[in-house]
Amino acid sequence: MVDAHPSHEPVAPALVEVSGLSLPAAITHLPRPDPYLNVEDYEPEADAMALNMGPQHPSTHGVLRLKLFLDGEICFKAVPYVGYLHRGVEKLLENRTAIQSVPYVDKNDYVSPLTGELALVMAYEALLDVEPPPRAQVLRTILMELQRIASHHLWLGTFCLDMGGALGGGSSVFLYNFRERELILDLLEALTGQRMHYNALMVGGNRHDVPPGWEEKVLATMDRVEDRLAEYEAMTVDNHIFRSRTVGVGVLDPLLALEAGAGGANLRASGVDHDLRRDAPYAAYGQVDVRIPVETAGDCYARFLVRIAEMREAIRIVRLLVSGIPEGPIGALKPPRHVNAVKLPPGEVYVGIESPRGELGTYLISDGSPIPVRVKIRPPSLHAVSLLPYLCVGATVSDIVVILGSLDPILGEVDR
Amino acid sequence: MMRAWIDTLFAFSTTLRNVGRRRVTEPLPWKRLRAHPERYRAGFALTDDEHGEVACIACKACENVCPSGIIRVEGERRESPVTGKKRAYPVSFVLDMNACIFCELCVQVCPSDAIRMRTAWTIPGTSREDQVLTLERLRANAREGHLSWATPGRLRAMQDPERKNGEGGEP
Amino acid sequence: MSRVLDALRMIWEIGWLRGLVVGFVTLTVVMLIAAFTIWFERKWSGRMQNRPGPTERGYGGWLQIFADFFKLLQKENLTPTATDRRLFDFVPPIVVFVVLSSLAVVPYVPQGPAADASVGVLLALAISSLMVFPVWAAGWSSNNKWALLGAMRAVAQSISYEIPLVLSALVPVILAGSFRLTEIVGAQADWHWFAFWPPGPGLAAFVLFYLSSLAEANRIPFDIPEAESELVAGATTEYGGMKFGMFYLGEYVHTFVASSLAALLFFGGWEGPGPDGLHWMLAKALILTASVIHVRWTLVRYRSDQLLRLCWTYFVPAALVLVFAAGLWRILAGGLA
Amino acid sequence: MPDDVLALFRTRLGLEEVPPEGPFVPPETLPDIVAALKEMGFLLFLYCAATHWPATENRPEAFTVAYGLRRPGPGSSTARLRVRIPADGSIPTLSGLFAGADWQEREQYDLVGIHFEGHPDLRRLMLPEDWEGHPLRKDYAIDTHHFPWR
Repeated sequence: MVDAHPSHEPVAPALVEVSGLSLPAAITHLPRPDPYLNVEDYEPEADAMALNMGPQHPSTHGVLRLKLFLDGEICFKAVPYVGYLHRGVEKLLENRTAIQSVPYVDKNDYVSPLTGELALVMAYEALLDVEPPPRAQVLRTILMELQRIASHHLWLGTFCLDMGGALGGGSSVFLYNFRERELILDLLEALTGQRMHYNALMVGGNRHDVPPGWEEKVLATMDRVEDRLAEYEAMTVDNHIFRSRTVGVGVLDPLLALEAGAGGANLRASGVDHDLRRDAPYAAYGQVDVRIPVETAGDCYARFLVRIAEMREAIRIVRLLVSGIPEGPIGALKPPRHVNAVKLPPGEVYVGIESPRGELGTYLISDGSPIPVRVKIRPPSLHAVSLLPYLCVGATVSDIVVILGSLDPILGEVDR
Repeated sequence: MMRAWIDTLFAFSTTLRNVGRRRVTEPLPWKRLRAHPERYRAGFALTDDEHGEVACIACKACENVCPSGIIRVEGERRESPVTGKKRAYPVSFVLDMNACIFCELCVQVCPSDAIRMRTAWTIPGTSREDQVLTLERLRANAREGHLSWATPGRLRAMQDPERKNGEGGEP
Repeated sequence: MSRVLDALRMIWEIGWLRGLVVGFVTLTVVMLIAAFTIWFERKWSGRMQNRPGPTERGYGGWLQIFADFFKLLQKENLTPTATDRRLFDFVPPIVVFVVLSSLAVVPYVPQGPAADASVGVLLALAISSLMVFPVWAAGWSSNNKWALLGAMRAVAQSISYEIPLVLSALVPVILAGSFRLTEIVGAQADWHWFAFWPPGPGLAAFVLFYLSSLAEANRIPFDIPEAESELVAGATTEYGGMKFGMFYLGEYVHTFVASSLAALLFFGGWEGPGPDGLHWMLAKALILTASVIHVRWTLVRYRSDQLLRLCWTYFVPAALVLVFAAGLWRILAGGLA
Repeated sequence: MPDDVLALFRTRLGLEEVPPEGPFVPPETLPDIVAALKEMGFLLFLYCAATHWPATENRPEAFTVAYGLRRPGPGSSTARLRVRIPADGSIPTLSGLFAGADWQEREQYDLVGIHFEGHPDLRRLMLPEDWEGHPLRKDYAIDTHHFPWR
């Protein structure tokens, strides 16, 4: 039987220094499989088989297609195909003004739309050199953390679904998570009027101020969510089957994760102490002392632990901020009254924020016309999916499903 | 090994405890357990002004701002039968809900407090034409009620940078 | 009236006719129980997940299973072109046949089953282990890679878990000194249920038997061959309509039969407080079935290699030790008595 | 951008002033400079964004490709640089240095149509293999309104 991985025990792991960065020695410089392996050159032990996983497959998180080359049931090459959800968002944004483009980025990462909005809005604000008022900043921070909890709820649910199936214990965890996610969506719905595509932010501030009694509702919901978090942990953390499926599976080299551009929990589970909320604070994150959970094992279980800890930390931040939202306006600019209300100066900016999946960036070029010349959205999910050719090699089909789930990719964001 | 199996048993107590909990799914369409908040945005309505005429002045601000380009307004200037003043009226106002993304930007820019969103969905239809809202349907929606809290004026007052009161969002 | 009774008594006297009648009644009742189990599973899993479960057809949705049955009957009989057509069509009835035929030797009343074989335990387990053939044939004839993977896993798993299953069933056999199921139940009279007396090996053997039969019936946490999140639907991927319905029914009948066997071997069958009889047997079997359902909707599943390792490194040695302990108890208790 | 990066750009490129959005780097020195940045701790690959500049009366058709790298950890900083190439030019790949550049370059090849020299697997990423044209070029027909929606 697979017993607990030793590196999950609370002992300080050996560290290795790479370019001024301390990384856990046990998982750094792992041998890297060749993603462009010629299948003809491979000599299988059992019979080789090519298996098409997706785009219609229960656990490819949308419409990812993985072409797996199996040696028996062990994968020796994996080729991901993305683009089934490609909607040309970047082209659309290049034909929309700053006012019009915010609702579009909601649809990129549909599990955490608010972070997508913030990344775009902050890029426009950096271009215009506009600072939102403190009330808007604190409100944005609260929204981001609420969105992070909701996003991790959905991730945990689907992760267990991948392991336990739609007709089993996985779906129990899944539905418990949705039960609490609904409560958070109720909060966001009361604030913005929508449950999914909020359009809650605008250049220079927020579009919606808090409704009366919202803060008390947030605090009550946080109590409930924290209470129920223990319930998911009872079903997962020490569960023998859950541990057998995740511990030691999909070990991600921190160097590979960095070079591939992965972020968020995928990076922090591999021992890289990096979080933009603390390292390059935006919104009101400078006012709170964000504690960053870091694990050093780099496997699926470590990613799970990091995300659970992030949920607790997000609850703490929300509680801290919601009781002291400063008074004042929520917008720095006049509320827009027509489509060209925001005049863009020429310039070129890049702004990155910490979305639940990693660094979500917006690279924006403007030449002074009402619409930008180029909007490039840096999706953390795309970089997570690009890790699959490395992580899937040596894993069974069952493991690949778990590895894919643990990376938390949102295909809407991958394909844009 | 033994401890791991015993820890696994906690999962059973969790699911067993949940058997007694209140169910959270809504038995739609028969019963709705929770009401939508007053800011909920689902449908559209064109409200009347204080004289009982359509408040829309056919300025095309919503048509221009709509990111999906689903609004078409055609207007003409004529004399009001009530006040006798001359102003623009919409001759046709078409809003295609098939491609609407419910971003509320049309409400955001409306200068005359005309267009508002509703908390109630339009009735499901059997063809795409059923989802195309015309001037008549939009005004009928307004008479039917279920209007969202957000009017163009309230939204912009809430976002105003010179706003004194920190407590926004009072309905 | 008395003529009817006389006729019935006459039938009862003739062995094969009695077997026919008892078998027919058993099959009908068990099929209905399987349908009830499906309804119960949906309801119970719904409650576990704060959902209502089926609510529309009949009070509490109890007619839903029949609605589903008629829906499956009406569905188009789809067969992919690349399948081995004859084998593909032949498999689903075989599944139902195999799971139902083990009922021939499983008694629900003290009077015995349709055929009270002297090696009833072995026969019941042997017949139910035949399931591996139709599942393999289903996976092979589907000509689908997912089905093939599922079938390979199913074969590996079934063959492995056969061993702890039979070995743990040997413990009550040794304790009772008979392979005949009615005699095993008889040996548990006066509350000498093998799960509790002798203390230790009986209970451990029950746990092994329970887990192994979960693996045999492909239930979570051992439902590797189906593994819908990995293998779409495993060996049954290409099956639709009533062909799938037969697999589905077979799965639930299999679960109920395994639970009945566990009740007979370890919980004294129809023995119980008050009058003995069918009601106790059914109650025990249904409680065990319900526990299987609860386990299914609580746990996630193992990986196939972990499952096999679990079997060969823990279950098989433990079962061997239990058989040895049961033999030792038998000698000691026999010597003492 | 941090001082060590500015110093690197000044010495390597002979620049007096480094613009905040990154200096223009000659295509042939790009891998060397990015490798030097990687040595300095810029391990996290951020983005690779190509832009199409259509021909106007005072400049010919051209592309710019912007790169961003990040130094992870507390006090994180970014290094940004740009490459300008003519319409028919190509640019050396970074996929050997950064695994993340692989897909980003494929995406830019797909959507903007820039050839990355030495890329091991330069296929379309988002669009089908048989797609014609590169949608993010400015001369690619923009969306047309269909009304009512069809």
